Amino acid sequence: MTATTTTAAKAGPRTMNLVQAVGDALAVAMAADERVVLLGEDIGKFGGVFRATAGLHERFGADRVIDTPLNEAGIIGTAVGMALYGMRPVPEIQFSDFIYPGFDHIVNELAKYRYRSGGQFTCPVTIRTPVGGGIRGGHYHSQSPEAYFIHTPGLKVVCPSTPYDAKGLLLASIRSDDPVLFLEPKPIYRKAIGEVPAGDYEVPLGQARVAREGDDVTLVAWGAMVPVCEEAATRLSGEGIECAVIDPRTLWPLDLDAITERVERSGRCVIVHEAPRTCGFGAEIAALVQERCFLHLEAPVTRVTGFDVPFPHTLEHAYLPSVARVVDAVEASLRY
Amino acid sequence: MTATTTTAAKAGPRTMNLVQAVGDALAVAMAADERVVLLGEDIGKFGGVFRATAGLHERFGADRVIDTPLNEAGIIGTAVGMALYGMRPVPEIQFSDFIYPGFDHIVNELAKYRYRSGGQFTCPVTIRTPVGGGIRGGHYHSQSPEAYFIHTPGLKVVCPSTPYDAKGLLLASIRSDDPVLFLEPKPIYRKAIGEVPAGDYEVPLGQARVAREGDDVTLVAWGAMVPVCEEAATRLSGEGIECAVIDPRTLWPLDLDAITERVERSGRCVIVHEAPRTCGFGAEIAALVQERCFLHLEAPVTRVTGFDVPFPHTLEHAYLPSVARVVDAVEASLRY
Amino acid sequence: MTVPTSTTNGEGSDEGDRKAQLSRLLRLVTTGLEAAALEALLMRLMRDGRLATVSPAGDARVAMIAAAAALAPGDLLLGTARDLPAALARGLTFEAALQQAFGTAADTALGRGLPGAIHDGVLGVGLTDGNIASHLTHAAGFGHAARLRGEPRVALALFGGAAQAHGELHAALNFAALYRAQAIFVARGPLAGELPLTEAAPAWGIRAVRVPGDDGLAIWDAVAEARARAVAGEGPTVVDARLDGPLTPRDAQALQALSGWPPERQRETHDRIDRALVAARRAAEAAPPPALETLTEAVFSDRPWHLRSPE
Amino acid sequence: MTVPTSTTNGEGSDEGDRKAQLSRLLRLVTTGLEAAALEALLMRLMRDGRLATVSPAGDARVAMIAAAAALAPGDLLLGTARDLPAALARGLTFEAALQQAFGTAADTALGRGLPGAIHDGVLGVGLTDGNIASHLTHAAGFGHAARLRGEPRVALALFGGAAQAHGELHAALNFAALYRAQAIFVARGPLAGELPLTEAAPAWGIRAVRVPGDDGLAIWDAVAEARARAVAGEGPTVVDARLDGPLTPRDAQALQALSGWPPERQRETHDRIDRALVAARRAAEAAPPPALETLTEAVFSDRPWHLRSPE
Ligand SMILES: Cc1ncc(C[n+]2csc(CCOP(=O)(O)OP(=O)(O)O)c2C)c(N)n1
Ligand SMILES: Cc1ncc(C[n+]2csc(CCOP(=O)(O)OP(=O)(O)O)c2C)c(N)n1
Ligand SMILES: [Mg+2]
Ligand SMILES: [Mg+2]
Repeated sequence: MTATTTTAAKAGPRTMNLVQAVGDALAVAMAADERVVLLGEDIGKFGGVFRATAGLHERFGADRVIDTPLNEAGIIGTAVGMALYGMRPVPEIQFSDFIYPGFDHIVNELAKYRYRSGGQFTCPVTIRTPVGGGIRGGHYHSQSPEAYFIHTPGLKVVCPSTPYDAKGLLLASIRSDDPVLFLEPKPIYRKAIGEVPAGDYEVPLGQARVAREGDDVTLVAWGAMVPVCEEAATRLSGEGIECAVIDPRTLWPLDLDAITERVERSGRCVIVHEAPRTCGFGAEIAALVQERCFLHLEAPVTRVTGFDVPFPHTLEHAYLPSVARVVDAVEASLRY
Repeated sequence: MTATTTTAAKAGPRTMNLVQAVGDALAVAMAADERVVLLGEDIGKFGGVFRATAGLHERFGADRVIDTPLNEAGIIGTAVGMALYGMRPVPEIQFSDFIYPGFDHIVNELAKYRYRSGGQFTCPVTIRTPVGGGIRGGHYHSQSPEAYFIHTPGLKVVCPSTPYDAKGLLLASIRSDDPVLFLEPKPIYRKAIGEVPAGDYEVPLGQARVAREGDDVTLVAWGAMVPVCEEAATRLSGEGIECAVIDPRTLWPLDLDAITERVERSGRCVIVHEAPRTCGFGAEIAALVQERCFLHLEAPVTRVTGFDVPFPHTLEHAYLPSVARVVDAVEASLRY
Repeated sequence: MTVPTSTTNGEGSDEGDRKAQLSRLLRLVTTGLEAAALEALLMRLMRDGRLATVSPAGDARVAMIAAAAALAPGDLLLGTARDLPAALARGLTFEAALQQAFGTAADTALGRGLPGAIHDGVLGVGLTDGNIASHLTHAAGFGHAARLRGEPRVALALFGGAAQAHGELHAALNFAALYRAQAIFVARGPLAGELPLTEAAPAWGIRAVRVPGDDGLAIWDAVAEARARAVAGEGPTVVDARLDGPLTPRDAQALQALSGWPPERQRETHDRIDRALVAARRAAEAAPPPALETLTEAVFSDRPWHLRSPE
Repeated sequence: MTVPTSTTNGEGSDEGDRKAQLSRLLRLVTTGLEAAALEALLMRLMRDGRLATVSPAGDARVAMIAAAAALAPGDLLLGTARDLPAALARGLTFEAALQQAFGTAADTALGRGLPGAIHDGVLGVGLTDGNIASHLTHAAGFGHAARLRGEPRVALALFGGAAQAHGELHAALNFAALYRAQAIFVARGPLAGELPLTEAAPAWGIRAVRVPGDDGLAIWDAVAEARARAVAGEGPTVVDARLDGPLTPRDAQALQALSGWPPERQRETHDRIDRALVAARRAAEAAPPPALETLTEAVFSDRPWHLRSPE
């Protein structure tokens, strides 16, 4: 793809990949609001290990694109302090697998500051971090930690699957007055390509995207599992089975209506995610769907997920949900 | 209650409370196996803020009941190192609310060491930590973090609700070759009283306790919610409604059969927990039960849980599941 | 890096200086009395089962008050619930303190913290009842932001000896020094075997000074100097104001020496404090708990569907 | 605490000493050649897309090898995937290294780590591809356990400059010193603006020595001394063996000076290494991936119901 430069971009939409869309959103947010600062390991001169911040150090300077020491607690903790000051910090955690040294700051400080102060102090911090596997990353460069954050009251959790959504949701996240975990699906950083409007726009938090309509089975997936489900849906369509594919985009607060509306029609729901099955976000969606759609269900809500093992290396493709596994689950649901 | 001394105890069972049963288990484990060492903040001379380790420092010395600096990453990280040496460390985290500075060690090291080494290195660490609210502890002395650990492959998660189980499960946990999160329900540390056998015995991991049988509705609860459900069941029994109360005891791996057997008879299931609802362990149980018992269910599986807010202070009893809320949920399930 | 010990104990020579000194001492001493009386009341209420756990400041209150006194409006004071005296020094009223301790509807933080865990957006006070070291990193970030924005504001974080062992301290001092954050870190409480931070500070490249924990005026001066340096872009400071022995009431002695604080004035002060505390307690005891529907309020800036009110 | 710089660079005067010196130099230099050749092959395979990310040791391999050489059987070597040369020094074969890098069924860790993340229970090696500092705390705990059990074993943790900023370092050095853990912490790699650990060490009360990162013999001696002290109950040591400039091949020079390592012997060594690498690579390329059912094995000591095999 040919990405034009940021200034030229004013002219119209550009075709770009997901990580470029992230960088574009950061540039737009920083140009529009001086309070937006980025911080993280190797994000400055080096431009980030995935190049998400490439060019921003040159453009906005070392005071706004801040290279930090290797200390995730320090990165997130100081971001909380900056937010208390009135800034809108956007820390990057190089891989979500390394977010846990900062977990206390996320769940006990960032998520609770508004509540514990009765709304007097707010923490508009957007933590960007790549998630997902299948890129030969092993245990520590492949994880999908969304459930930990969804379970934590006070956090919003976002995970785009298209360049358009990545840019619009990141802008909305940065401008939201709430803390946002912005999970970037790194397996499709470069594979997800699409048109992205130039300049400023937001995709509102809390609204699902319907990637595909279909009344036989309702598929729910996010991040890199969306294209997997789309491919499964295409394949199934060839057999006369029509699946809806719902991409919540904002994982929490979930746009539950977008799902239940369709499950009420289809009576069948399959949830697909990379994270280990047990206590994953799929469990919550299954619990909610059977609570809301009980009388419409023709089959149990099922899940196609990672296994309950640490993320493997050589066998990562056996671990990850595949098109074949999704197809099987849809067929099993229809046979039930 | 009158607790006799440890030596006298050889004679027969004693009546004691849950935290005394924990202390008793630690004494038995330490006497039986030199490799068992305790470490934590204020657990030595001071005997721990809940007195769980009272008397052990005097009996076993400072080398086996180790007072540590205030650093949860250090406590859990060094426990991992001790386990690699061949010890069986039992770290105490003073309140589970403060476990998160050690979260990286738990989810990325402790949980993964066996897997990442292909079974060559093992980490038989049992982390003891009090959970639960309703004791005027506010945000940071009340949390119930079980879902974070259940979602993490490689950890076993235990939560007893009786003194008998506390002792037997703690002994089984310490002797298990796997890492165990041993969650102690502090709201009933002193309220839960019962007979505890002297000396050594184990309650096997992975087996539920049926606190009560009843074929109308199946209640599932653990820790301090078990007595709440028992009281609700008693009250409902007065109205002719018979509830089973299943206490999984080992939260993960879950004794799912104990639940599904009963749901197949009752067709109704209500799960009760203190933690926030969203992505709590209740979601997983609900997802599993509707997967396994779909054709038997007469009503959706429902949940009575904490709200999706940080743990409050003044309003903690509005936050926590109460007998009244459990009764309402059972009646709603029956009305469905 | 030099780590001088503060000696600027107000050696002013003219009358204006004497007056300023006097008023500062009076403020330290009376705030100390207020804090002690409040603490005694809270402890009594806790023992009677009327309040949840109270964390007493004890002798550390001298350092807490003096440090907070050196701040300016717009600064942020961070600490733990134990640091309640510092909030008084920033202007927290007895009534606000008691509404908070009782967790009533009149508490600005909606009754959500343990006694002493003051959050006051107007005064710029955030005292946590949680992790005893996380606010150190927050202070580093706030002070970094202040420098980036070029504004003369600082964050001050109070902490105790145990926090010295926590990874947060390592992160906070390192980040603060690296970015010349407008931040001040004040250690208070007993020095119980820990290394004085003046000796440990080289590890983080941060300026450190040590001041006796019972010398309020010296602590005030050290924090004031640290503040001036921070705002001038000279970076953060750690002030180790821990007590390594029993407390000498130096400020009260100095006040006596300077002015002979007359006994009737002292009595007046005590009476005023007692009356104010009684009134504050009454108000707090009369106040209702927060309304049920507040349980699910102020989680987010908006109220998504899953945050219904409890019935 | 004194923080001497190691100078015990083997000043033995008689023939026995000379022979010992020679054999040590030969081991350092040949292991260095093996490690360099292995690294070159792995990097080539990575660039060809045959392997996942490889973390090269570069010049730090001198320190890695020398530190590992000073260990005894029963000791535990911890580090990151970058520290692969240290595993070679402990006896890891080329074939084991390549089976691991390719993640085959013959890898003792079942093909679960990135190249270099060796886990070998027999050799006592655990190199992580995760958090670059967590193993520091593990070393402190292992060394603490060794002291409690009264056994002459130590843990040695290798780490890079970035780990110095992490909270793990603060915890590990503090805990290790407090409990006189039988642990040694060796910093290797470039000294890129960080404070030498001899200057930072007082913060943690730990003994620290600094040795040139290209002087393998001096590093070996420093680690050997640290090991002897640790086992004697004198506590842990940090050895800062980072390079603060370009590398001088000191060990090779010393070997030349001492013995005149003849060119034909050198050539033999190179040939042996090349042949061994080719054979090892062939074996690894011929090995199958781990069986599918291993995906859910070795999660726990048992296999609960939820860990079915993938179909
Ligand atoms: C991270 C963390 N771990 C544990 C606790 C529980 N806790 C509360 S106070 C305290 C001791 C504090 O020590 P001290 O040095 O006296 O600090 P101070 O209370 O004076 O601030 C502990 C262990 C906590 N608040 N935070
Ligand atoms: C806690 C943690 N954060 C981030 C990373 C990602 N990461 C891997 S290597 C690296 C840089 C390491 O720096 P260096 O000082 O060169 O250490 P070395 O690689 O030499 O051990 C980073 C940021 C990591 N492995 N662990
Ligand atoms: Mg103290
Ligand atoms: Mg480096």
